[in-house]
Amino acid sequence: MIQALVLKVITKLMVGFIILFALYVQFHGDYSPGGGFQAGVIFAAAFILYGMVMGLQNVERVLPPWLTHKLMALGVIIYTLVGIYSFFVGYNFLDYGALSPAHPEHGQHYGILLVEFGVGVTVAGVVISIYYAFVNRSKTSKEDE
Amino acid sequence: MRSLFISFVLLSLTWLLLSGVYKGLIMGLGLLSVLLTIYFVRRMDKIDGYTIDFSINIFKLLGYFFWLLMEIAKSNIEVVKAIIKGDNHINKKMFFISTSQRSDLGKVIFANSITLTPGTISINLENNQLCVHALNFNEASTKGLEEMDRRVKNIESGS
Amino acid sequence: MDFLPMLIQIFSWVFIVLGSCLMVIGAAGMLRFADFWARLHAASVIESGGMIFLLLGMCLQANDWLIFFKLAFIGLFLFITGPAATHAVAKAALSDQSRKNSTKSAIK
Amino acid sequence: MFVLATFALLISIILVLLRLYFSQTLFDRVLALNAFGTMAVILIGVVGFLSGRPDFLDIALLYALINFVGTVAVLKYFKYGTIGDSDKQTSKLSG
Repeated sequence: MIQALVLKVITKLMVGFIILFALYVQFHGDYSPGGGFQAGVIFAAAFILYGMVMGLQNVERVLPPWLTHKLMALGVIIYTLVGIYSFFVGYNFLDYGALSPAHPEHGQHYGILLVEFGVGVTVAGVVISIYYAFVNRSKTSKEDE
Repeated sequence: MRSLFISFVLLSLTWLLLSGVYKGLIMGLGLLSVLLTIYFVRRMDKIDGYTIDFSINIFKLLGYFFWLLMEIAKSNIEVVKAIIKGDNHINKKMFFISTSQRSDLGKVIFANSITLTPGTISINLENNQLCVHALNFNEASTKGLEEMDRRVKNIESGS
Repeated sequence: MDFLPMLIQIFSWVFIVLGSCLMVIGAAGMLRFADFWARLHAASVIESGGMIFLLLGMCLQANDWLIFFKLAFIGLFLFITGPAATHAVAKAALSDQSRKNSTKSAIK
Repeated sequence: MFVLATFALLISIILVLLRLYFSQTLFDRVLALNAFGTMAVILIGVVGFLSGRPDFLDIALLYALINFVGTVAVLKYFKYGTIGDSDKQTSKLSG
């Protein structure tokens, strides 16, 4: 935990806006540059900043490590379910038209949104898990000395 | 309750100004995003037990902002002169100044304002004492900092 | 009504030229000063003066409200986090210096 | 006008990179890196205007954010030797 009051207050002020910006990038994938991957990384960056400034125990209580592991799998499950759903309705794998047979255009829109959401959830989970793993590794290697 | 309302309004305004796509679906997702963000921020506040005290008068803050811009322009000229004159004409000094603000946010605004005006940099903020490093130290610089301190104290709304 | 757009153009020219000059002067100052503490102030010229003037000039050139607000967000973000980062660098450098001094005096 | 701004930014980026290369201490480098990040953010915006596609501004905002997080991470790593918790460090110092 960093003792600098300035960094603490600035982090507490900005972290909400960073999370909101991540979600904005997530849901505007088809209007502006960005998409699932960038959104996941920004989302993770918000938590990494919080963890660096406010201490590891706090961030591990906000977003527990078991939850990030589940998030990694959840994203892939969302991605696959969208594909398999169109498979079962009688379209090709990941054919977004299946999501709204009357308007294939709308279906593509929803499909991209869902698949991007899955990608974003997985990336956020993976990056935060890497941060936890890295930090805990450096802790144990210090104990070995 | 009041802080919850303020954060909701601020975050929704941020989303609407950034987004530019005013369709039902995207707006609904925006509302969900704002609620999710508020959930995370409240959770963080509850877990680390440190909430920021927002006792700031918004209109006075705007007035202070424009005054600060003027100060930044003035001190920029000074530092550009110092850069052109070179290494031998500067008078570096590190000194302490006391802060008179009540809330943490006021102190941080004061420290950040000092850093934003080129020529003075806040180094360490501890127990109402602020360590400042000045590029060209003279009597006027302490006077200017004291005036800035007074103005930042002024924007805190009295309880 | 041809007067207002021309005024805006002139102002944005002035701001962008001023901001560019401040950027180059700040970078030259970072190269020129011999001491770390003096360089901090040169970097501060880049991060406050040059940044504000260039973003103001770009704001005046924006022909869309969305672009204007995005530029304002970038400016506000840099306005808040830039000094915090500089403060952190200065604080870390100060503590490092004092630690080195204390170990030196301990050796003596 | 934007061409001029681009050239000014590129010249100052080169100067800052020279500073980065010829500096001796870590904090000089972090400082130069921070200034470089600020310039890169503005350069992205200016180039976006130059090419007539100002939707790069999202990327500029993202870069500003990553620059801040990166600076804090580097400083924390070199001060405490970890980017996680530093409680072990303090207990080591006191004990």
